[in-house]
Amino acid sequence: MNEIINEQMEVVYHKPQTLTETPMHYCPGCGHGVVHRVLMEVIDEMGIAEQTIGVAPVGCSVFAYHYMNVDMQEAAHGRASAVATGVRRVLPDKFVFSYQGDGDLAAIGTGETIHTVNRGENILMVFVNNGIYGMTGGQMAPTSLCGMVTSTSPYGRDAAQVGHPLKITEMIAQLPGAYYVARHSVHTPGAVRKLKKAFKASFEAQKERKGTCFIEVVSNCPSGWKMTPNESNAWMEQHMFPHFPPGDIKVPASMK
Amino acid sequence: MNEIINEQMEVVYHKPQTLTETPMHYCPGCGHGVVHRVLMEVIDEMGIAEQTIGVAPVGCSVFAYHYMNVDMQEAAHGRASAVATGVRRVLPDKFVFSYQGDGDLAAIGTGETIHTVNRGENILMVFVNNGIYGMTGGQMAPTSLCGMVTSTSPYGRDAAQVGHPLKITEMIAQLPGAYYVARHSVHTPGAVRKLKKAFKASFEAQKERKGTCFIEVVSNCPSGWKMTPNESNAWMEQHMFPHFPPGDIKVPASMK
Amino acid sequence: MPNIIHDETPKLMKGNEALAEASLRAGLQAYFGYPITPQSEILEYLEEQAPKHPGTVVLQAESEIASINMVYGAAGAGARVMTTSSSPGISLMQEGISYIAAAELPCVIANVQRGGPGLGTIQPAQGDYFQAVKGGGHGDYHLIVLAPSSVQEMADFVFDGFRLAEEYRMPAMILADGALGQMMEKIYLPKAGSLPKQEEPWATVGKPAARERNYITSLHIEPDKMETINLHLQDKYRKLRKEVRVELTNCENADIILVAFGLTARICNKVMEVARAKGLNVGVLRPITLYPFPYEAIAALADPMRMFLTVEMNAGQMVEDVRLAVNGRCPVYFKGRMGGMVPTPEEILLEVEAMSEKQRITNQSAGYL
Amino acid sequence: MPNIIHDETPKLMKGNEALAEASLRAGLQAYFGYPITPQSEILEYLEEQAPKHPGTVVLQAESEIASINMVYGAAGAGARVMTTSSSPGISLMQEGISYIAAAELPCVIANVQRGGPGLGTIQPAQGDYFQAVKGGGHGDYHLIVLAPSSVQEMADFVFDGFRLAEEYRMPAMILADGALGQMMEKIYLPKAGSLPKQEEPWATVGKPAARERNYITSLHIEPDKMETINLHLQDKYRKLRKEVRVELTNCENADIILVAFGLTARICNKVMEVARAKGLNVGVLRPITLYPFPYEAIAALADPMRMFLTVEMNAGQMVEDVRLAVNGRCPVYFKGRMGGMVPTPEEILLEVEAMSEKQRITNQSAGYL
Amino acid sequence: MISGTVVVATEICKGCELCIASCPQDSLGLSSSINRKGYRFAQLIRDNCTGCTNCALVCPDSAITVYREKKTAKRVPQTVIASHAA
Amino acid sequence: MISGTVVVATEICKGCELCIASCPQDSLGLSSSINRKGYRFAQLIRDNCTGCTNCALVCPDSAITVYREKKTAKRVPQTVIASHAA
Amino acid sequence: MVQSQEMIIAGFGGQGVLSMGQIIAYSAMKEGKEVSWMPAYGPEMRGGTANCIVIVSPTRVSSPIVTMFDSGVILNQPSLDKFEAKVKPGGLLLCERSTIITPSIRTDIEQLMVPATEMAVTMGKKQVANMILLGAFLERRPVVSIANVLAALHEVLPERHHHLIPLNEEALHAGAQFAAEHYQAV
Amino acid sequence: MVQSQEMIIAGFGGQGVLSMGQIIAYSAMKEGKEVSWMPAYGPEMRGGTANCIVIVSPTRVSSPIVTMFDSGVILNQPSLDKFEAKVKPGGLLLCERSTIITPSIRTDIEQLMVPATEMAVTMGKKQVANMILLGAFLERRPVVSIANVLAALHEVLPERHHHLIPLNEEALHAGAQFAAEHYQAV
Ligand SMILES: Cc1ncc(C[n+]2csc(CCOP(=O)(O)OP(=O)(O)O)c2C)c(N)n1
Ligand SMILES: Cc1ncc(C[n+]2csc(CCOP(=O)(O)OP(=O)(O)O)c2C)c(N)n1
Ligand code: SF4
Ligand code: SF4
Ligand code: SF4
Ligand code: SF4
Ligand code: SF4
Ligand code: SF4
Ligand SMILES: [Mg+2]
Ligand SMILES: [Mg+2]
Repeated sequence: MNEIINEQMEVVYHKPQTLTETPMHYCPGCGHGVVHRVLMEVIDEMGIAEQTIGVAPVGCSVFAYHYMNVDMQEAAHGRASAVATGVRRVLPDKFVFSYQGDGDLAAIGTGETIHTVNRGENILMVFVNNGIYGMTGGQMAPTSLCGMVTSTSPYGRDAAQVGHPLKITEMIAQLPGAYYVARHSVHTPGAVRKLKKAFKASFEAQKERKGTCFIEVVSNCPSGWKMTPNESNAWMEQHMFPHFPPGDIKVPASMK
Repeated sequence: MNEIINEQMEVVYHKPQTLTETPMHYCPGCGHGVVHRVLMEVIDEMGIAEQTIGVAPVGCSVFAYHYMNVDMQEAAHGRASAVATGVRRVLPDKFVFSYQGDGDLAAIGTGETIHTVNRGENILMVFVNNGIYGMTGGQMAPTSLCGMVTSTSPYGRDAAQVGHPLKITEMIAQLPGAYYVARHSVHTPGAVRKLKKAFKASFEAQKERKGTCFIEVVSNCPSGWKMTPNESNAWMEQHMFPHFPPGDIKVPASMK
Repeated sequence: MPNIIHDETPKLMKGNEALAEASLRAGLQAYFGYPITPQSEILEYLEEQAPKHPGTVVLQAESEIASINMVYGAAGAGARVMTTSSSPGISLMQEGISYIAAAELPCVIANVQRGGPGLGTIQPAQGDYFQAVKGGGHGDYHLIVLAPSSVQEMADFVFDGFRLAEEYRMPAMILADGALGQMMEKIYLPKAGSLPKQEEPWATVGKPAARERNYITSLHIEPDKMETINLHLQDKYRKLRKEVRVELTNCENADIILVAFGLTARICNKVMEVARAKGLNVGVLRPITLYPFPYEAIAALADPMRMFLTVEMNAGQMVEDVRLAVNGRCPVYFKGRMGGMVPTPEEILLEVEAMSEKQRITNQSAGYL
Repeated sequence: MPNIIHDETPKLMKGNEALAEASLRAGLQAYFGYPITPQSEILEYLEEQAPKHPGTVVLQAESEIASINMVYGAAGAGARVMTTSSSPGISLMQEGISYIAAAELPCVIANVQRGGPGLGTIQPAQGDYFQAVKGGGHGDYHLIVLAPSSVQEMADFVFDGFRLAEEYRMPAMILADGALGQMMEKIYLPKAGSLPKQEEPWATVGKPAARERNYITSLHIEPDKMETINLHLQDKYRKLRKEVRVELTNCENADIILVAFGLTARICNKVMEVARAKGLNVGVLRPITLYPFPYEAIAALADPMRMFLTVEMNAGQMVEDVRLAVNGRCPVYFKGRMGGMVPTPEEILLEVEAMSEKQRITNQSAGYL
Repeated sequence: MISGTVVVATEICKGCELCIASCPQDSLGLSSSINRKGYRFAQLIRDNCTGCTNCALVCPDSAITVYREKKTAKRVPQTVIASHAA
Repeated sequence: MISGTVVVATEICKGCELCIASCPQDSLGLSSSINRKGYRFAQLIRDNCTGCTNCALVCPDSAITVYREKKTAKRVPQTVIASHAA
Repeated sequence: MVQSQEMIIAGFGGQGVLSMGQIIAYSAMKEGKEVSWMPAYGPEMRGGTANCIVIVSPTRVSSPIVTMFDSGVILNQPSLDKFEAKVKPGGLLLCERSTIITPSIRTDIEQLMVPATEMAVTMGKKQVANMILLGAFLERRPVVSIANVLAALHEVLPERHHHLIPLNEEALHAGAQFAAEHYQAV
Repeated sequence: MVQSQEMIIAGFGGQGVLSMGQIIAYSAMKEGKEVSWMPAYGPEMRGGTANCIVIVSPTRVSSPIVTMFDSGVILNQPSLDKFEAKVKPGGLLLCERSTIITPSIRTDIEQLMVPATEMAVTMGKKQVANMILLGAFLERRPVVSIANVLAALHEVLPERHHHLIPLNEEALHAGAQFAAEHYQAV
């Protein structure tokens, strides 16, 4: 690299140290990669890589432990927040995060999600909502939009039969255990910067044992949605955002 | 009986026909008995006993099928609403209700509860919230109040450790699938009359396939609370009602 | 072998799709399931076909636990109902399966196995034999367990599964694997309408004034009553023994009998062919019903002049039943691959050759290893 | 027999409480559990005692599934952790247990069994033997399974369980029953501090710059890798065989050997006494570790001049392992009670008397019935 | 005041006293004897019952049947005793 | 305008084009050749990069390193080629 | 001294049947005997009934659950209905008199009706009725000595309840005396 | 006519490798042969790769999963890297030329590089590249006849795509012709 950059140049952006060199298995343009990177950037900047334990369950991000250079646990489908509770309770002074998809957190893991937040477990829950089961090949998720065609809603999601897309983030925000709840995205540089702030604020709160911080990232699944990455981002803005509007959902006074 | 009542008297209240003659196993003064009776009264009055299927899971009301003279299914702990979904889907023209305790519906069954309501399953969910696990001997429930002493919170429920009492009814009321949501009690004649109306309205709505009706009954557990029945009702009014206030929570325009 | 009427022209189909299509032709009234590789095509196929079958409910549940409990509800209401999953998902259903067995509800459950334990791999395996056959849930109960070894049987066994489940009022499991689910091969689909549904006077469909209420339960709080229920179940399991199915190929005069089910059985058939061509007297015994297990058929062949080689895609599970059947009368060897690996005919042949060269050793040492 | 140091004076304690108190004395760092009869006293006792043990986490989870996954998390973080439940709750944990076994995490799980299947009764039973020993979850894995037969062992086996679990990096199950959980008897509690904790360099406690990150996983997407993991597990299970424990009473010269574990074993001891008084030459063999199972000890006694009678509170589960051990060398009979019924010494004695009168029949017919 | 009366199924009653607390007329009290289940049971202790049904509405065991004078009927004296019928 | 440049790890890049769409300068385009994974990869197609980092922020594969002229340095011509280093 | 005894103690919850059983088991353990105490558990207790099986034996107790008993201490009618037939011929059936509507008509067992509640009320504390019954029982089946029962109470009762021990002692002796006076052979 | 063949077809998703395999299997089935088609499944497909194993046999297929192949049809470099060594000596390795950076240097197998994409573009429809490869393959390993492939296409393609059959036919023949012209013995 060196030869091409002359000495008047300085690096203004590079991959965070706490991302490993392992190439990610994600499909081209998949938001998971960005979320991973942003999370690791924050951990780098806060210098807490050595005190952090992450938990990711089954879902496309099941291999997160290959990419995130912190101690990690792979959890059963839906149970990341229970596993994170186990870690949190026995390591009260460390930083703990979970990283879950929408199929995971809002379908099979609904019970664990709600009770973890209700207990106010002092963890950061990262919730990547791409409105689909990515890993298993594009089935309908609890968050799939009405009319959305997936491999298990081939004629479009029919709310009369299977219900409306679940806004679990709004639900858990009601719980007293939820300290800070926000919804972000990673489809523009601006969005990425905001997400980074939210992660940072969450770890700061965790240090002070404030309770659960819950950050939803509305994301894409170009493969599952059968679109190019740029199309998927446009579709996301146009269709996902009206139902899952980005922004703060619950912000403690101290953070405002 | 006849000999003692002269012919100028008429019966103005008797036990509903659809309650069996089997004496109930509930502790003296337990609200379950009243809820059972009110439910059967409504079924009697609507003349739908022959079209009704009930589902009750483990909990003190596990023997409901001995008392309610309708076709019934006993469900696994927490799964009544999934079982009721199974029944409902294959018998779309019948009346289906589930009858669950707070340990059941709001702890182990949280996921099923939320997704059943989110799908708008066309059933009546009866949720008897006595703030405790009655059947297993008085352990803390998700709905136990802060400071409440139970066999698993011997020093009183500590919200900092286990979270605040869960207002699951308010949570599910947010879901589009929830058509009619209300909280009642059975500790006074007036409360009983209101509950009866709510059950009736729910079955009427079910006939028109409006979606999920969800009726919470804040109730007592004299044994678990270690009080006399009348003390327990007073305690309930004084301590449970502030956190779980009776009243309508979500009422469709057509019902108002 | 029961009478299933088949289409005259074959189709090329995936095992998962064949199973799904067969379930519709078998008069499926409800399916509840949750995606998991390598069997998600079943739900996908059914969702796609559902509009063509207006009476049939197809619902993606929020989890496997919800699925199996929806199955309980629908079966209790008298519907012909099915769920499918793969290993980890089936583990989650164990409480529900125990309830269904105890409440004597008929249904079909398919396990398209993948390599375990834990999250493991998604490649084909047979590591859930014990779970399926000995009972992964609590208490003494059994499932009818059918082990298909071709796409054809993936379809046919749905018919057999429902027939047996309804006749004996118990759940039937189709114990397949990822290869059988994912592969395409030639299949003659069973014709629709050839599986009549029996009366189910016990179902909870609303109680007419004329009959006592029905209730579905597995609770019998007095242990003597619960023991009666258990004795009744055991009695039923004894009656079920007449449904044992096993496929014997060249076993009568074989020196070495390969015992294998499902995918491994067809691999063993290949081994047998090659071995016979080499002059080795090899037969194949394929249990088709894993429960009830063909103990008698194996016992009848357990002759001191023979050897058995059990081949499985696991660390040695069915081999215990083979040994129970043989009961010490001849050596039983085991060859297994694990975690999603499929044994090749070549490696099995090596074992066979080693066995045939080896002096026959006593059961003593082949015993409990 | 490992070295546990005990108090000098006895206490009168419930089995559940003894187990709970022993876990604290064993240096328990975390307990996660959910109420279910007949074992809720464990959680209740621990909640009550927790303030006296500031380092110990005691948390009532929202379900058994949450419990077992919290155990996974805490064990992965290097803590000495336990959960307990009873039959239906243990069924719900099967996926989690398979994950824990596959990820090689040490922990103790107690199953205070009740009568199944389904909701069943809450009375004592041994119907979860297969689930515990053959693996109720998916894939090839095993638990260390210890079967206490007294309140004393309810306590002691917590120590043994943690010791073995940590040494072999695998879950240990204490397979008790409702009677052992609920009854009080004399017990000398193990002294605190006698169970050192090993280094756990694999635990996820935060990664110092100096080492590679640790990760806990059971996922190995390439089947050949997953097979390696499986072979490693199988190897470990072979090593574990040196931990077999069995109690033999009067077996050497016995004509009839009663084989039983847990509560039924002590009933069999009573039968033996009465039978010997009547001149019948009866012994008792009690497997203490159900996995690893004492095949060798049984095989060594499997002499054509003897008969075995396996007694269980189920429909016949451990008897299969006894038959595998005996391997046809002498008849194996079975006596079982189910659904929460506890066999009486009298009814077992009747069986023994019938056996001793009966002509010895060939294994052939005693076989696979 | 309307005249009414109640009949308590004394072998069903568990003596929880909820009916007693809910009676606006204070017409009810517990028996001094116990039933076979060991409970003292509810019984009328005054003859001022109006047949308002309050007691029956709160009774968890549906042990109470309430009677009221027919609107058309003229009032006659009556004796009320607790019935032992279940 | 600040002068900057980017280096794309071409064997890591999956050619998703998100960086291309996010570049306010339209400085990026896809290569015509493919990498070993079969993807055409992102590369600078103009020399007007300002080093704004937008592209790097949206890159899911962290394939982009961004350089900017040091504030103190004076501008010199530069050649930019895509690096094949991962 | 009776060396071994398999007994059932049964009544309503709150009558102290479980603790009565524990006291017997604990004192017997202190005397070096083998003991087991097994409560009925589960929702049958919803009905308000409680019972426990206590076994005292010179040798290890085999099953803590037995179905026929050497003796029964019965504190209410439902328990009498349930356990009357479970007392072995020649066994002892000891009942709290005021709770029994239909007494047992068995003649092959020793029976004793103790007006324990009445006596307890007279003594000023209704709660000691169970101790009166225990005293009566031990008079008829001395599996442990009353002295050892009192020693046991000292050990198991929390300090703040020790002032009640004299009352318990009085109750035990009153029960024993009643039993001695009302001896009725089979 | 080749009676049996165990082959791997591998490339990126979207190149039509799975359907190429299905066409072979279907036509062979129609010819009365036993066939199996086994796709690689699961998250390895995330990377955008796809492959299937096709087995054609006169007798029942034993395992649908084999690890050594009689032939390989390879449509990208990663697949070549992965499967090059899995072709049996004497087998056939057929590659789409434009996707291959580092060709195989094995000399114990028959190799053929087909510029299928180029040819397809010339023919006006890039999507028929897989048919060109199929034509080339069948020329070298005639497990089914091209006529039967076309008949199969008639049956499996939905009516609305039947207008594409002539183009496919052209592609198949072009591939076959290329293979015939570039025959290279081992
Ligand atoms: C018990 C169980 N059920 C099902 C699965 C299959 N499965 C794996 S990931 C997944 C859902 C993935 O969707 P999501 O959580 O939204 O993550 P994404 O891949 O979209 O990022 C499912 C159903 C499993 N591994 N375990
Ligand atoms: C899987 C499983 N876990 C636990 C139990 C034990 N159990 C039975 S009922 C119950 C909770 C009862 O509480 P609730 O639902 O509030 O009903 P209540 O008795 O208070 O009316 C529990 C934990 C069980 N039967 N099954
Ligand atoms: S399937 Fe969807 S979520 Fe998964 S890696 Fe591909 S694009 Fe991302
Ligand atoms: S334990 Fe509580 S909820 Fe259960 S019957 Fe008794 S009072 Fe009612
Ligand atoms: S009916 Fe009314 S007045 Fe009469 S006893 Fe009942 S509550 Fe009292
Ligand atoms: S409310 Fe019913 S059960 Fe309670 S005392 Fe009155 S009559 Fe008896
Ligand atoms: S740094 Fe900014 S200007 Fe330069 S290529 Fe990236 S997005 Fe374009
Ligand atoms: S965003 Fe990253 S992966 Fe995508 S094209 Fe640009 S450099 Fe390549
Ligand atoms: Mg998703
Ligand atoms: Mg409750």
